[in-house]
Amino acid sequence: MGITQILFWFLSIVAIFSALMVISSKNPVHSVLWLILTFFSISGHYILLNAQFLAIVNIIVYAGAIMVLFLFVIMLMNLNKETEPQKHKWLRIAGAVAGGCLLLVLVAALKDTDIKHQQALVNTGGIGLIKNLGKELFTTYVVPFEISSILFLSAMVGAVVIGKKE
Amino acid sequence: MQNVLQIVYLIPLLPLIGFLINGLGRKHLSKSMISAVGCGSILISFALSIWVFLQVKGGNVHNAHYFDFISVGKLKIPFEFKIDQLSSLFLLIITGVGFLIHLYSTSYMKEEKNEHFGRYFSYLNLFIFSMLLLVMGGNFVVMFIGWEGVGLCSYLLIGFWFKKHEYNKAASKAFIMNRIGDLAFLIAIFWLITKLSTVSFDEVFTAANLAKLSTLDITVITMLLFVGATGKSAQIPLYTWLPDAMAGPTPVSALIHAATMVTAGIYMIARSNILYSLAPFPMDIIAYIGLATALLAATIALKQNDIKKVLAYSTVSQLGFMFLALGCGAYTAAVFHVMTHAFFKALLFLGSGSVIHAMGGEQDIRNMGGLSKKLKITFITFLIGCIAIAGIPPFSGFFSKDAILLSAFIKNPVLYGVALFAALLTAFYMFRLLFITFSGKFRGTHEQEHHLHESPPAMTIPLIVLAILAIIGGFVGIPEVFMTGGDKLGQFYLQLLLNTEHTVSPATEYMLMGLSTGLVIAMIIFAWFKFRNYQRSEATGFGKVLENKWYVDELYDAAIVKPIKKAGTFFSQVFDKKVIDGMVNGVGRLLQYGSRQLRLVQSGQVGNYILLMVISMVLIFVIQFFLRK
Amino acid sequence: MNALILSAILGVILMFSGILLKQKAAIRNIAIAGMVLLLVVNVMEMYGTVFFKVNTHGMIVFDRFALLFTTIAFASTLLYLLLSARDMEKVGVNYAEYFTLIFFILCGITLTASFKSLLILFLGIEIISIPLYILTGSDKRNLKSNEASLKYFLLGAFSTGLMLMGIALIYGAIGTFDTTSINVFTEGKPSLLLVTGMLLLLFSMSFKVSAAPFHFWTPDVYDGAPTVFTSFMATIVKAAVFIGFIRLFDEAFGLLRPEWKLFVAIIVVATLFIGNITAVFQQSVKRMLAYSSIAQAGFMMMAVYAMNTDAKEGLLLYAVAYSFATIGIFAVLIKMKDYTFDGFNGFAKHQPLLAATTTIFLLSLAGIPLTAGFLSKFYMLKAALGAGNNLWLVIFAVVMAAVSVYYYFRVIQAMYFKEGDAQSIEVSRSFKLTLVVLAFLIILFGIYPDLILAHLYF
Amino acid sequence: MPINYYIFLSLALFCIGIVGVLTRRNAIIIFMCIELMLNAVNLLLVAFSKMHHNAALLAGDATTTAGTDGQLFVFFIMVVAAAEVSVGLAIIVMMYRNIHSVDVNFLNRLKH
Repeated sequence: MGITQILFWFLSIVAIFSALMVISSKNPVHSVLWLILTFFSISGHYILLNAQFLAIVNIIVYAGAIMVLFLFVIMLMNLNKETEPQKHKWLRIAGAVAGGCLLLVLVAALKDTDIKHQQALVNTGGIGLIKNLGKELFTTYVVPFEISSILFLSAMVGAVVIGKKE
Repeated sequence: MQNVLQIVYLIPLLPLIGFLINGLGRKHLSKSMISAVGCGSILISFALSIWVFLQVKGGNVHNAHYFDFISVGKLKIPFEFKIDQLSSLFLLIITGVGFLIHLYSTSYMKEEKNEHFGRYFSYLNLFIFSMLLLVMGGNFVVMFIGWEGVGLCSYLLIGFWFKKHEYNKAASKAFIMNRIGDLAFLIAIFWLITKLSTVSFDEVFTAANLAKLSTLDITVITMLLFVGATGKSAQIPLYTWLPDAMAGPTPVSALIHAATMVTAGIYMIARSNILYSLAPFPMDIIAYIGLATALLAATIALKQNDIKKVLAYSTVSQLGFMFLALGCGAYTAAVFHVMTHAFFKALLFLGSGSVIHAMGGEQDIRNMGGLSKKLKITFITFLIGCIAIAGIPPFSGFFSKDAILLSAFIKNPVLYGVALFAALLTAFYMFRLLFITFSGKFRGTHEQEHHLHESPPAMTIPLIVLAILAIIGGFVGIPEVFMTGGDKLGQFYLQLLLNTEHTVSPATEYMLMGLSTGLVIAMIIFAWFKFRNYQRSEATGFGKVLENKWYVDELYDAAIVKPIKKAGTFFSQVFDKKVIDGMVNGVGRLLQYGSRQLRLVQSGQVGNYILLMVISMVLIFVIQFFLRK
Repeated sequence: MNALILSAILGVILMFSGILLKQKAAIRNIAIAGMVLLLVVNVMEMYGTVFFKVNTHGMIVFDRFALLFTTIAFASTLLYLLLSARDMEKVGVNYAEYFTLIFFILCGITLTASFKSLLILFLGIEIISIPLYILTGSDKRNLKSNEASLKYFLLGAFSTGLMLMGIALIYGAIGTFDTTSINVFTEGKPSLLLVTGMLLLLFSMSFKVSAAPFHFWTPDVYDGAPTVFTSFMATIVKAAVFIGFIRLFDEAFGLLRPEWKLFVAIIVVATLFIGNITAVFQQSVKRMLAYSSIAQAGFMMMAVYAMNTDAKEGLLLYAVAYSFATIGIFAVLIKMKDYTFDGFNGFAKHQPLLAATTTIFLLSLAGIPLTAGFLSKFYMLKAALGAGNNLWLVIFAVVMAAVSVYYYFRVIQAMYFKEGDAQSIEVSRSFKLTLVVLAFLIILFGIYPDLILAHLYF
Repeated sequence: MPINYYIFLSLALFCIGIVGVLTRRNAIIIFMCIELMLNAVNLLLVAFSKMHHNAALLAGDATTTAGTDGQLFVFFIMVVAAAEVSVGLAIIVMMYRNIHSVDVNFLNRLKH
């Protein structure tokens, strides 16, 4: 078992464990922190896959910006206590069972796909580097890139509409 | 003079224009303007219809193709008209009777406010337009459009006096029951499209296309069409809307619920006669349903005291006769009866309208009596109508009803017997109505008595015209035994309608006619003795009873009348109200119940929503990956 | 491309007009003028005049179908603005921003109608959804509006997650986001990844068009959102997503049809059933219309099920018939204070013209002949019949259409046949005129649908 | 790494996200779980991207850029997620201002 494998398993276990902690912590702030850990481990996976640009963006955008925003809102609302009342027990069980069934069904369905012997290239391969991605983004993908500006504009306008006090 | 067939589109177009003018301008136009537009448009249509009819009679049939409504792939559904013997005759009936009823309405409705007056006439014109579309349509879809249109107009007109809640309910009921029938019709159309990918009459009824249909297809399509017809033409089990529909203004009852709309079912089946001639089983069903309806409605009519209700049940019963004829393969006889029935039933309804008008809105015949002196024209025309419907020669009803009875006899003498019995009941309840209303002493209030007057000419003229038609209308179909070549209608339809051949000797035919006529006259006399001096039953003194107590009468009463009356009571109280209404309401209630239960799923909880979504996803994945192979 | 760029520019212009202009009428006029311009420019592109030549690398293709639909959507939006733009004032203070968001949504609609890449589909759907979340919650002090917005947002984001997972699995199977090459790759036995991804896309698209059992958000959101915006999202947006839906399943998953046909049929049946049956017992006209929009979605789903030429044509016609009629009804409903059925009592007496046009709209929705609604339903059923041996589906749909008559006619009955002190509402002359035009168009297309469909080919 | 590992890992994360959405009542946490779902998708896309790249390399194309589109898609997902977060948190805050709670079980004015 090479170092890559060890890292893969380690990161996977951290990701899943912290994801489970996200949904099971009582304190919302803890949830946020666990989620940040999940994101870090996912970023670790990206690095493992030599997708360095995404790894960095993931940390900057998700862990750095988005999660801080979440944290900020939670602090603002003073939700850091265990204020969340529990759902009906059977509803939670039903939710967990349904989600588990979905996982089971999907895994059972996809365990024998035609690509199961293919490998994802780790450590090597230059497509994840910023040079390649940047070139593609501003040539082939320039139209969607520009279009996403509309998305941001509308989100901005929306945040103003919703957030501004009347 | 081929050109009139080129402009047949004007016939429905004019009422449509009338509808638009009256509908939009109802606040601004004066009543006389509204009347002029309403009647005028129909009158011109009528003139054109006569012209068209003459052309058709001269042998010119015409298919007018305007544009494609729908053209998807192989299927093309054009907006087309088909003018042939069948539709041209219906055109005459619709525009002719329609015009008379419009004319009558100008006077009958004149107390309405200007705006309502305009609304009324615009609905009436819209109705005529839809009905014309129905009969002129060259394919099932155009026919269906007219079919829905008349249903809608009927709904609007029944609910015309919407201030009364029950009228409202009647309107809804009529509409919903009609919709049930329409549904079957629509499914039949789709069935045809799947099998033949055409709905044009000319193409569906070709031998090549008919050969494509299996026996099952034909049976299903004809049955579905028939269910459609039962809705519109008020047959068992979808008939109860018609008596309730009497809530509308009387001219509407005359036009829609007697002369035109309710015959749409007959028209449709006659139009598809080629299909039906290949479907013996549905034919039997039609005959039995028709006969059962004729009998059931006749027994119910015996017990009714509302003048319009009697006529309504009588209409149901007469429609039953027409279906009986259709079921026996006597399409011509059915169409013939449609025509004569349009005359005398419109006459009777308008006459009853005249009576109601004179009585200041009173509809209960127990409060009438002795009106013959005050309302002479109404009385005479009403009498003619009754004679015609009872079927006494040489009035029109005799010929058409005789043709039906004859066809029933040929199919099965038992059918004939039951039909004859229903015909006798018809004579009885009609003359009961006549005598209670017009003879004896007046039983209403003094005010009403004071108010009694003959209706104005705008109302009596249509009555007189219709009375004349009710007398002579039958002469187009004189049986061959009387006069060779007398059956003009039969020859007219020789090509178009595949009537089952008659095989009965002249002697039998004479015998049957004599039998029915004799019995009918006996029934009338019986009704005369029983009802000429009708008193309210609670007011009947012992002496009166004695006076009327003939030996025969009593025997008859005990043996026949009472059971029949019991049956009438039973049918009207229990069967009509409980079973049929219960069925219809039950469906409605089930729907409401289902709705109430189902909407509880919409709990408002986001978690539940997502849970349900996830569960459905899991189910679909399981089906896809583990159950389907 | 004309429309895509211009709608984005117009959005920005309106964004600034909110700062620069103080009169609401001026903002409104800019929006309406911009809408007219947008429509004209789009029609010009339909006839060959393209102002902006942009190489999209095959990700967006403006074919006739897309252009015809966007024309329909823009025309509907124009009518919508003419009828209801004034009523947006009542929602909140950010008048110009609402128009901005609507123009951005139109941008998204253009994308969903003309995508050739799953990426564009995803961006299009998101550009539609995010402004909608905001418009739903724009009545900020109204708790119902808040609640609707949050529900819509949470459920919408969830369905976006499903959609992305679907796209990822499809990418895994074939290594591209190009819809046409997906179809090429599916010869032989389809890959399990592809099928799973396709099903996930089916779920999320069903969610966006509110097809059962993914419809749950619809009644709550349509009910809670400010009525002006409900009108917009229940009609134009829904039709646009349907166009995206049918494009996706035609171009990308056409060859996979044996895999998804059964499920689409199930969805059609469930949608028709739930939409129609639940609408029966509603007390509020607005909520009834929400359920009716589910029911109508069931009919539109039949186009996806049938997936043939008839279906595509029929869907365009359906989009027109449904959007026009619903916009009209909502325009009247917005003016009312009482949204219950009883609120319509005696309406015909006070506002005969409004009642008459509303009746035409309702008749069209119910599918009564001589209205566009009848023909569009007919097209759908015909298309479904053309797609194989499935008369049962057609019969079920016809029965459900009959049920729908019940609740549509409740409104007509209330307006015409019931006594009531109908609310005194004031409407301008131009409002009435627009309504009449709308009603006229519905009848016109009901008699002569080729006016629309002829533009699809030449 | 075998691609199946990545498929199962991201499916697991995705379903954990779904379970979180189903079992929690706090709107913010639900939203966070949705973000978790998106991240699972991102991971899967990157893995697939590298898989396709690998396949192209094995096919002998040494200068291939196959798989780039998968990573760019991830970039776009992040863009959308950022926009969605800003709007979503604004909506949640607005809700909080009005009812002083972010409990989705209190969202029950609209039902039936």
